[in-house]
Amino acid sequence: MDYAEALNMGIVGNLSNEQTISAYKTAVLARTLDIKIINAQRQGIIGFHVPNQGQEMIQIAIGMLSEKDDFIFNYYRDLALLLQRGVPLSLIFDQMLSNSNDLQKGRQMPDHFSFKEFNFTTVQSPVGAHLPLAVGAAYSIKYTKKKGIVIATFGDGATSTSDFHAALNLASVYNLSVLFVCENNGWAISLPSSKQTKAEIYKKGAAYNIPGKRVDGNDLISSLLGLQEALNYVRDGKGPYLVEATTYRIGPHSTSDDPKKYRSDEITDGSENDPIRRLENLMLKMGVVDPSFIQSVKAQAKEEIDKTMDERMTIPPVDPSTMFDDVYESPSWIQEEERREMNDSD
Amino acid sequence: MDYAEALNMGIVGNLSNEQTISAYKTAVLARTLDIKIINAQRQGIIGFHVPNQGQEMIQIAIGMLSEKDDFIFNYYRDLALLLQRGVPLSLIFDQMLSNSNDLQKGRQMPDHFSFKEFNFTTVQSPVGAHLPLAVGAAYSIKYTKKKGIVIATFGDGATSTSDFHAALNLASVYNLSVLFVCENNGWAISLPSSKQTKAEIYKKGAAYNIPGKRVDGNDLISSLLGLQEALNYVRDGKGPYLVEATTYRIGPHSTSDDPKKYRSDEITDGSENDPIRRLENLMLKMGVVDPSFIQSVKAQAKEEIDKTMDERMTIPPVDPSTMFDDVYESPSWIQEEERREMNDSD
Amino acid sequence: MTQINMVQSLNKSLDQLMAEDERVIVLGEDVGRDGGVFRVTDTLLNKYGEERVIDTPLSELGIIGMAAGMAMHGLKPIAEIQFQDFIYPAFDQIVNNISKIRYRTGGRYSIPLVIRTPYGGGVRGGLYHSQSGESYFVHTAGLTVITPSNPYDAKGLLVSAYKRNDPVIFLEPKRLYRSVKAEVPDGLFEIEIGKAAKLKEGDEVSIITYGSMVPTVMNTVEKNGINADVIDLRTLLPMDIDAIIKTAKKTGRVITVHEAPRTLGVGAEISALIAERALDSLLAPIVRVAGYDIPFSYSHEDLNIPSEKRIMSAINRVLEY
Amino acid sequence: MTQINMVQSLNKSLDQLMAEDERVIVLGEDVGRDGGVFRVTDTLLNKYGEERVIDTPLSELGIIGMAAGMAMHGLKPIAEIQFQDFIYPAFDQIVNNISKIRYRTGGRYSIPLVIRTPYGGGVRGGLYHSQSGESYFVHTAGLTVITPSNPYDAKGLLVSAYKRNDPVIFLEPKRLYRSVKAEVPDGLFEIEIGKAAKLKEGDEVSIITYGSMVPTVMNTVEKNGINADVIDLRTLLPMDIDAIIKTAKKTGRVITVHEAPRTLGVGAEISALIAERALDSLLAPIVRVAGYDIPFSYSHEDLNIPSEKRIMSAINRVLEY
Ligand SMILES: Cc1ncc(C[n+]2csc(CCOP(=O)(O)OP(=O)(O)O)c2C)c(N)n1
Ligand SMILES: Cc1ncc(C[n+]2csc(CCOP(=O)(O)OP(=O)(O)O)c2C)c(N)n1
Ligand SMILES: [Mg+2]
Ligand SMILES: [Mg+2]
Repeated sequence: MDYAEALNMGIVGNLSNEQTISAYKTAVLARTLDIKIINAQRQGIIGFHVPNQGQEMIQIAIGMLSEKDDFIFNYYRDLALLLQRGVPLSLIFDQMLSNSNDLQKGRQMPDHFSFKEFNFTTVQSPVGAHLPLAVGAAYSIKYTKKKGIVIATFGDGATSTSDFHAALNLASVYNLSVLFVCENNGWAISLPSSKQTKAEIYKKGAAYNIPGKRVDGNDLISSLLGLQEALNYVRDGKGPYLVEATTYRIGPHSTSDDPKKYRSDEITDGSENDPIRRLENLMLKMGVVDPSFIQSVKAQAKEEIDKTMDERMTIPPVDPSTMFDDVYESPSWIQEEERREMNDSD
Repeated sequence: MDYAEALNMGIVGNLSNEQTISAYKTAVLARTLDIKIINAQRQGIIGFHVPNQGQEMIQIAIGMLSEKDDFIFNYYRDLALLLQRGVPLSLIFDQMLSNSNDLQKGRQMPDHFSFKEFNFTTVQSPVGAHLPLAVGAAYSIKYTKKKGIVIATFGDGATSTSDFHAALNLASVYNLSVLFVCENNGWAISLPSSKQTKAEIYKKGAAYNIPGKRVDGNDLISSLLGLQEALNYVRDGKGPYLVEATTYRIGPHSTSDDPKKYRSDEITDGSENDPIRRLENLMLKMGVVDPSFIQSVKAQAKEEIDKTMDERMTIPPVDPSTMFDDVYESPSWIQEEERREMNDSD
Repeated sequence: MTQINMVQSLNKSLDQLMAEDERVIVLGEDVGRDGGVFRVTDTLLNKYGEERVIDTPLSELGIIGMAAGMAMHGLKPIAEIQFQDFIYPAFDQIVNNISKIRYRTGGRYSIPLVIRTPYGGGVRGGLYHSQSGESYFVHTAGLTVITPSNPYDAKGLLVSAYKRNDPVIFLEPKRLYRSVKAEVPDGLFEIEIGKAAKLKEGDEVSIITYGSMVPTVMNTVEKNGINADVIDLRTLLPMDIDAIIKTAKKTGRVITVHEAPRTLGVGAEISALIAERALDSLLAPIVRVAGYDIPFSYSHEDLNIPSEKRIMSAINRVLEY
Repeated sequence: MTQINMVQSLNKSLDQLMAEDERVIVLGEDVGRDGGVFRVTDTLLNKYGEERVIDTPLSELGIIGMAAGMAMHGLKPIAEIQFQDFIYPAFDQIVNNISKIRYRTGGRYSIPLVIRTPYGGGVRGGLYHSQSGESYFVHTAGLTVITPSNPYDAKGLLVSAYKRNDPVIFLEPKRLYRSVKAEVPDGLFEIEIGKAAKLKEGDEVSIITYGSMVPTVMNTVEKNGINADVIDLRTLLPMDIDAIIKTAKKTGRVITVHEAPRTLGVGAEISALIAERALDSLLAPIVRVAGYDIPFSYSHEDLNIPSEKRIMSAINRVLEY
């Protein structure tokens, strides 16, 4: 969406300056955090990371429009979404560092979060496998007449999985309140979306009679607009809805990946088409903020992140003997025996 | 399609009288065979059967328009399709009776055929699992520049499987020559199609950018017309195509099923809306045949089937010691040892 | 108490659990109107309505994945997979999601889900209605694997499975659905998970079995007057290690019997546990009587299921050793 | 002959097979442009083009199902599953289709398909990039399961897998991809499927292992000067029964070592085979050193993979028995 057009349509007017600024702050925080983590990974402090850069705007839009009671079944590349829904940096670092404060007891790779208090359920590596769970959660909400809906995010690659197919069909058959948001960042590791599928992703809902819509996921306003329409539909109990947010993975697939083997970067950090830069330009143009404000937001983000990471790094690692817990509600004799065996061999 | 309309459109004119009569004969043969098998099952002569009744017309249309070189990945309810492509009754009985002439050595349940000479690949029970194989075969045809295309049939239930989703996406991505024909008989055991999915099945291609079309699968002419259009597309190398043939399962799901628990029969054997009866009426109305001809076709079918079954029933059963063959090209020590163990314990 | 068969027992148990606990949802293919192809869920739809008895589309992945999501969010789903042979489209959900969600969330989410499914031969179902796939689940930490061998245990174990806060694979030996009757208490009761049943006390040989093979083993032993210790494991994961080691030490001669293929069948684990912990007590090789390492041929089903004869020849082998 | 690592060896072998046989097609996620996330298929796309080196959509089911269809119809696909942990969406195709098509068609169709996939821990991959799922395949008759432990075997076994007219699960120990170098002949050669390698002759204890654990076992034995018979199974299905029984009879003391969880790990089958066939030769319990029966925790990967210390303590246990 063209900003001038948005302005003419009076859309930006619906968004208060504070909201825009707050969204911008989260975006900068997410970007700064991402860079910090990548550096920490290079230094061997953090084991692994799937960079979030480039996908902040659609995630922040989801965060802004989601409500507290909504259950979020996100995927591994949703750092900005976590921040927007209020997950504290400290908890994020605890997971990334697998320290003894990590709610998951250090069991999952970085970026595989679960924050129950924020209704972020649980991230797994197998692509798409959370989608049927999301549908089950929506069934539960409907059955127990609880408030809230389910929002599930996933990549373009996930649309090829069996889980995607099963989940969309079931959500439709039982008319469940699930907003499916595909963050189409153009790539599944080295596979361009054009080879993932020959259909436009937002049209895949047609196979289940689920309405679909594409939004410019690199643009906060376009994202908000499209999501709002979809969310109205879902919250009204009309059934599931599929949003395709076109976006772009600025970095490599993960810290183990070398994208030079398969692509030339089309959008880079800080360039004119970087989604954060675009929001910056809009705010400047509209006189919402001035350049010095931008500078201070970035400086503050950096300071907060540096400080938090320093602090979380002092927390000791997880006790290895906990590694036998939580296989079951209480360990069977097998885990108990193996725990003893491990302790003995120390 | 209304027959008068078809006549007006000059469509029936494209079909010679001989072709129509031959199709009719196959339909009667299939129906008569089906009834024979059900009776044999009741008497304990044949172990199991999934009745074909009601779905003959779309299957015969596929058989008529398929070519010798085409590979058929059919499903378990395709008796009329086998007959139309020339599989001899004797081979069908050998499989249904699991006698020592059965090409599959008695290993599969009745109706789970494989007739390599007729390019009928292999039927399994798990619904939909043949669809990715069909795509691989089409890849092979394309790669080796062989003649022919792939035709895959399946039920409405199969559209919910993971295999369906994977197969259609891959066929589309690699632009493979696969005609997918869904025989939507209204039911998946006790589940009506309306609860299987909220979309119209022929529209499911949209998720993969595959064109789709619905035909009246209970009507030979409508089936031929729709299939021809789809086949032209596929044979021209334009990629896969999805045909939904609406049809109706006249009998129970299988000889183990009691449909009274979940439905009242909408179409019954021989009633005015029975697809065979409809073709009969058309031929009579058009003066292609007279009632005595109809009678003689039915009598001949019965005679041929009775005779063949009597004959095949004299063939001895499969030798049990073959049960250890074909797990591998040559048995490993495990199968050899187990074969010896079995023989010893006799 | 009247004599009922396993289908009746399971049906009644489901009915009682649904009556007692609104969180219980039954879902699967044909479980509603049709009452399940084996009639285990008969009449439940009429009693509890479509919201609680769900006829699902043809997607095992969808059934188990959706049920897991329900279980994570306050419900107590009991899913049916029509035949155990058809569970594999959901295998990723089982191995990578439901068995690991408690662990990977640090114990903050759990999956109290029961997956019921008929297994084993005996209905002339050929390759795809006869498999005994328990090994695939027993190798998967995080799952609990149960199989009853009679109508009484079916109820007690199903109730315990329902009470468990972790995913349970509940394997129903379809061959025994209607062939065995027993008295089953009307009320709900539990049988401890992880505890085997001693079906017969004896000194000369131990036979360790479970599920569908239990009646065949008992017939063999009784007809031939064998002085055998017979153990019905009931829970396959975690297995009752104490019962296994105790009987091995007592008789020194052990046979395992199951229908699943021998290679890495549950018998392998039993042998290994004994060879690790009771070697010195052994007086004879541990002999496995099992299904063959072949697909389950339609024509020769009876030959693939361990017969009394094969069991007897194993007994003789260890007794004469 | 120069020293190369396992990735180089596999890459070269694939290259040679593709050069020699036009029917060979390589397919999987990121195998083309990217050359595979571990670079095993590097440069193949440039050499053989998009028709033969296929970057697939994200569907393991699709990869294996489509490859099976190719194999049924004249091609020789070699599919890659990016991590063994992600193979389960295709499990139904593996268990119900590819392992049974020869059997169910009476031997009239076959599936000459190789499925390569990296397995095991060692890349800090947590629950989902570290699993050792071999048991799921070893329990499945119709499959052949292979795992090389060094660059030389990788080539010989891959060539044999390619020649086999049946589906092969080819498990590549990712921890050894680059850590071990060896001389590997330039030309194509075969290593017989079903035959174990004797890595070291000894009399006092037998250690049976395979794949990723081989170097750890060899280090333990060499550092501690253990007089051990060390066997690298190489093929897990069918296992080399002669080699297993022979070594058990020779030393009377057997240890099995693998990374997969203990319960129904491959060690269980080895124990059971020995307890059935060589009981009288045993001088000590058969001890299993294995991964724990837990998911593979990200933080404690090193503790879950059997260490030299754990192996040594098992050796001591059986030697001192
Ligand atoms: C079932 C499965 N197969 C393969 C992988 C390996 N893998 C990890 S991420 C990824 C690509 C995912 O692409 P997409 O869904 O578009 O998400 P993105 O990473 O682009 O955000 C692949 C193939 C996996 N994690 N799960
Ligand atoms: C994967 C799988 N799940 C369940 C079944 C049990 N089953 C056999 S046929 C059937 C219904 C199939 O319906 P449809 O695809 O419409 O074909 P139809 O039988 O109506 O011709 C079911 C559920 C199966 N065979 N395979
Ligand atoms: Mg992507
Ligand atoms: Mg149907």
